[in-house]
Amino acid sequence: MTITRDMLLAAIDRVAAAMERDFDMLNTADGALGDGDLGVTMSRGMRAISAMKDDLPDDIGMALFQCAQAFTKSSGSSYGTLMATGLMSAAKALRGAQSIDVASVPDLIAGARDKMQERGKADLGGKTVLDSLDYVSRATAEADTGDMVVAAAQAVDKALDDFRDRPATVGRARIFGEKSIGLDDPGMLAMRSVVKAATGQ
Amino acid sequence: MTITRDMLLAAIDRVAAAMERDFDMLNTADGALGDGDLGVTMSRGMRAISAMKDDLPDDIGMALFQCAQAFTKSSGSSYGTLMATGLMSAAKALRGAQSIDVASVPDLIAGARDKMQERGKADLGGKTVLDSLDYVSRATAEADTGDMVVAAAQAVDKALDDFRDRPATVGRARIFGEKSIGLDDPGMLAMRSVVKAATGQ
Amino acid sequence: MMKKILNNPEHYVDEMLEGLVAAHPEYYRLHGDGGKVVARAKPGKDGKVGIVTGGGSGHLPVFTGYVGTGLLDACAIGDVFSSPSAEQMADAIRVADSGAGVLRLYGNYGGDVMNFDMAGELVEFEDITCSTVLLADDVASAPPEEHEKRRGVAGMVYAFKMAGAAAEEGRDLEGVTAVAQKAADACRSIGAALSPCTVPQAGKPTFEIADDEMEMGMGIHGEPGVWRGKLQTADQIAGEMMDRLLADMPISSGDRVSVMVNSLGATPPEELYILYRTVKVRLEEAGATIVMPLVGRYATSMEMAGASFTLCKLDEELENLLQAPCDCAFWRVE
Amino acid sequence: MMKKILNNPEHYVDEMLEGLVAAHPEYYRLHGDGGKVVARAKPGKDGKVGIVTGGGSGHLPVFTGYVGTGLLDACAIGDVFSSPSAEQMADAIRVADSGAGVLRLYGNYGGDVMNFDMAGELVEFEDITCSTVLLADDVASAPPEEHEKRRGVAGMVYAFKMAGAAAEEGRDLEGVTAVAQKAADACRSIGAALSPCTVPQAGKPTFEIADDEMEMGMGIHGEPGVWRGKLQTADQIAGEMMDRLLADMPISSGDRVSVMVNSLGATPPEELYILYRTVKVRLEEAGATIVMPLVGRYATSMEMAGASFTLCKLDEELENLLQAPCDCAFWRVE
Ligand SMILES: Nc1ncnc2c1ncn2[C@@H]1O[C@H](COP(=O)(O)OP(=O)(O)O)[C@@H](O)[C@H]1O
Ligand SMILES: Nc1ncnc2c1ncn2[C@@H]1O[C@H](COP(=O)(O)OP(=O)(O)O)[C@@H](O)[C@H]1O
Ligand SMILES: [Mg+2]
Ligand SMILES: [Mg+2]
Ligand SMILES: [Mg+2]
Ligand SMILES: [Mg+2]
Repeated sequence: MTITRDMLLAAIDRVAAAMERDFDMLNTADGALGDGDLGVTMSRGMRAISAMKDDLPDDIGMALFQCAQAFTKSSGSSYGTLMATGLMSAAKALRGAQSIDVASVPDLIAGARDKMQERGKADLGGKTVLDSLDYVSRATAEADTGDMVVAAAQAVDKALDDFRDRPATVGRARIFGEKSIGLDDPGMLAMRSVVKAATGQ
Repeated sequence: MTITRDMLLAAIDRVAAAMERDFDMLNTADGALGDGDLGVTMSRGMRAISAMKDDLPDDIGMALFQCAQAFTKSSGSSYGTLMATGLMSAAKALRGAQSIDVASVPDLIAGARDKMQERGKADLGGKTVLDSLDYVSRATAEADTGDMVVAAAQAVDKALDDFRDRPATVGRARIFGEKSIGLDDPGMLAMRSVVKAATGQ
Repeated sequence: MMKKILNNPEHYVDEMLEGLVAAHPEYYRLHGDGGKVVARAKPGKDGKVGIVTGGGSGHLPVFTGYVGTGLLDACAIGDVFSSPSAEQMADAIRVADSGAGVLRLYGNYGGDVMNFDMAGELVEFEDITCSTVLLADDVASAPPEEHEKRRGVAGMVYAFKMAGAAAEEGRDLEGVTAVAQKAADACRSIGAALSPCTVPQAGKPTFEIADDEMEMGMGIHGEPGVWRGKLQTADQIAGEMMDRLLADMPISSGDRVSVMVNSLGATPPEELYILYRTVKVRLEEAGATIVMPLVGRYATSMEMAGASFTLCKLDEELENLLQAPCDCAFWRVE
Repeated sequence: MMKKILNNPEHYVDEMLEGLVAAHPEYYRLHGDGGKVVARAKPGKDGKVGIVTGGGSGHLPVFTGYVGTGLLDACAIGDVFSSPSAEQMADAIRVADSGAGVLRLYGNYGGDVMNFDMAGELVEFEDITCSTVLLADDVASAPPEEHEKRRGVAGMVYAFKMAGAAAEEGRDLEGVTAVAQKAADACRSIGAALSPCTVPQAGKPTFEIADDEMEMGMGIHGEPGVWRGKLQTADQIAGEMMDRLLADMPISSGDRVSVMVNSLGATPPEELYILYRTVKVRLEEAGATIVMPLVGRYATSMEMAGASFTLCKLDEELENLLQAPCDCAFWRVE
């Protein structure tokens, strides 16, 4: 099973639409534990990607590289930079490819997670987007290729459930300390929206 | 009839005591139409004069000159400078004298009024200490020397009554405009206390 | 209410001066026993005309801060928003005099005028010749017909600079006084206040204003302005301030003008720069060339929020004096 | 609530930069299409090591203001209290490079670190060599054992100055980086906040605090400090701040130290000078000689009230670099 360029473009459309839909939800969630700009960051980034969608090269690696740049250009917020970092990591692995082998997805996600971890200098378990990606990469690795889509969607939910009652220790949310207990991490919420939209769930 | 040096020293004691007594009253009155420091200005000035009282020269002119200096040194507020200006005017007129001829009092006060008017560049009728002095100089000029003391005391009251319902047009009180109607000018209140204490009323 | 960092409010000014002189001994020294006269640490050349100013505290860098080379020689400082005494002013004049006479250059406030006049009489006996120039640049404080009644505000910084440069050049008292008068006549200012400051000894704000209000033309001690109303946008505020200044002192094509966009205290430079955009457009529309714009905190009221604009119309002489070197802890021109 | 002078909050930073560059074209110019990179109007000598910084707006003169001779070459500016994008930082690095490499010198904030790292990767492809020094001088933000987690505050002004002077002298990237690191290591800061500021786009104060309260150790964006309690006197506040700084970086007899007494915005210079008295006494008690004390607004949070102290322990090299000439619209050393 492979993910084609067209499938990728369709996924971009779905994620972009989800980010418009979740604009307020993400801003509000980030407002409770940070500066309230996560909806702005995500919608800006996805709008920039949508705008250049038709001109994306056939080389999937190059295409993802340009998607990464859309994020580095449109925002200085942490999440945009982390998204760009993750996309760049996948871009490097896919340079020259015209499609993505589904079997490589768990590794691509794990690779993105690792690069993002390096970028953000934060440990796993800190209640961030890294934990969502970690859950997704493991769940997809354990699933059959046919079930990966469902496994990924379940993983982003499970990550939220597992971390909800733990305190944030990373990023702006860190300064809220114990007050962050019971509140979802905005970055994990955003990744849930991204994963579900990308996988069409 | 003459005012001797001893009479002058006794008057200084009475005025100094009155200024302690009226400290809050004058600050409050000035607080309503200005910066609330008139009690401070008057008590500081009179304390400075009291402190050097025993060393005042016999020459009444010189003595009044030193009293004037006590005011220029102890305060930068308008009233202190006006007091100093009035005292200096009398000091010049009395240079070399050992006592004051009561008959000259209306002219001494008129002279002080004029110098203070020059100093403050304000017209008579502006609801200030100048109006009090104007009333006193005229009332004493019209009175027999024996009645001057009573005439002076009545004049400072009458000045307050006549101006109470007019707006202030001079000094900080000016910015209160119409709101100053009905309120006594703090400088006129201070002059009433000074005149009544000086004349022992 | 704005919060203040202080000890005993009665000592606010003395402690401020103590710290000022301790931090900048190369610029300032206290003179006399009252402790409220600041003089240059390095006195001017012998035979230089002295320039003194004075006024209430709470306006740093005005007044004290501008004691320095190419600026003022001495300053008498009063309590917050209160005139210094005539004796202090006389002391400032004495220390500023090196035989060539002393210009008294200060803002048009009743108490200050009385005291500087009195101080002049005090030093007359000591054969010190004094001249006087009053700043009366606040267009909101009286109509043009009564311009001599106007209050003095930030325009005095231009007058300090230009007169200071003229004195440094070696001009005589008459010449320095003429420059100061020309500079004072060339300046027009207006302010807009957003929130008050607190006078330490009074312990309460200088005025009350609603959370969504501003006051156009308010004086630096909270003197009433020309209107109070809803807080406007930066462009509207700047536009009206420029309208009022240009109505009072028309600018024609080819004029050379310096402009000061001054924070009254709390308003940050970010917002001054937002205002400056409009100032520049309006002056350039009028055909003027802007010379050495001053954007910052030049004349303040402690932590008052708001801004003032000052236009200073230049001729060749004033422009050269503006650009001459000067040096104090708050302002340096090379 | 503090009132602000602005138009559309979304345009606050763009309009601020427009005004800054319009007012000071001799110092600053906008670079690139994003409009949020400021570079020196007169670029440094060819072959000079470039120094860039970056960070959120709202801290003038930090960061943008310190672009100038003997200071920084370029700065990437984000929205108020938000990191600039990695692309803007890359642009700042590009314009600062004249072949000798570029030092990234900025405060330790998560977003800024990620973006500057990313920017470094972007310019790596263009053969620009970068080095990094992070300021982490706020002693209230983490204990000494975790000093690398500390936030960067006003100490960065010393690092800008010293690294800038080293680059101006012609040292190479390694040399300039070493100086910056030494300066960063020599600085300790702490702040005390009295009232918040308002982020234009958020439209509400960064934190709430009662009328009679202060917070010791609060960060410049309102990050929690070490305690919140009744507003203390100036002497108490200064005493505790000095205690905390000296506990973190002991000063011994004979040490030479520069000290910055910095207003967070609204607090007027009058009050900084009141604080400075205690700073001076404490340093002199410890036997230190104070070199070039800086009292004023060097690193702010718009109209936040409060003050910060920074101690910078000097060796001969740092002292010479501190006193070397520099020039920008906000600071000039001769
Ligand atoms: N250092 C980090 N490492 C991993 N994830 C991080 C880090 N910092 C922030 N995040 C994630 O990013 C989210 C916040 O993103 P964003 O709103 O863009 O941050 P900011 O506006 O503070 O720059 C957090 O909820 C968290 O999931
Ligand atoms: N220019 C003036 N001419 C005459 N009297 C004046 C003048 N200015 C003030 N006064 C008088 O002084 C009083 C206020 O004195 P004071 O409180 O010392 O003034 P301030 O504190 O404003 O300097 C007024 O009530 C008025 O009587
Ligand atoms: Mg955010
Ligand atoms: Mg953000
Ligand atoms: Mg008064
Ligand atoms: Mg007074």
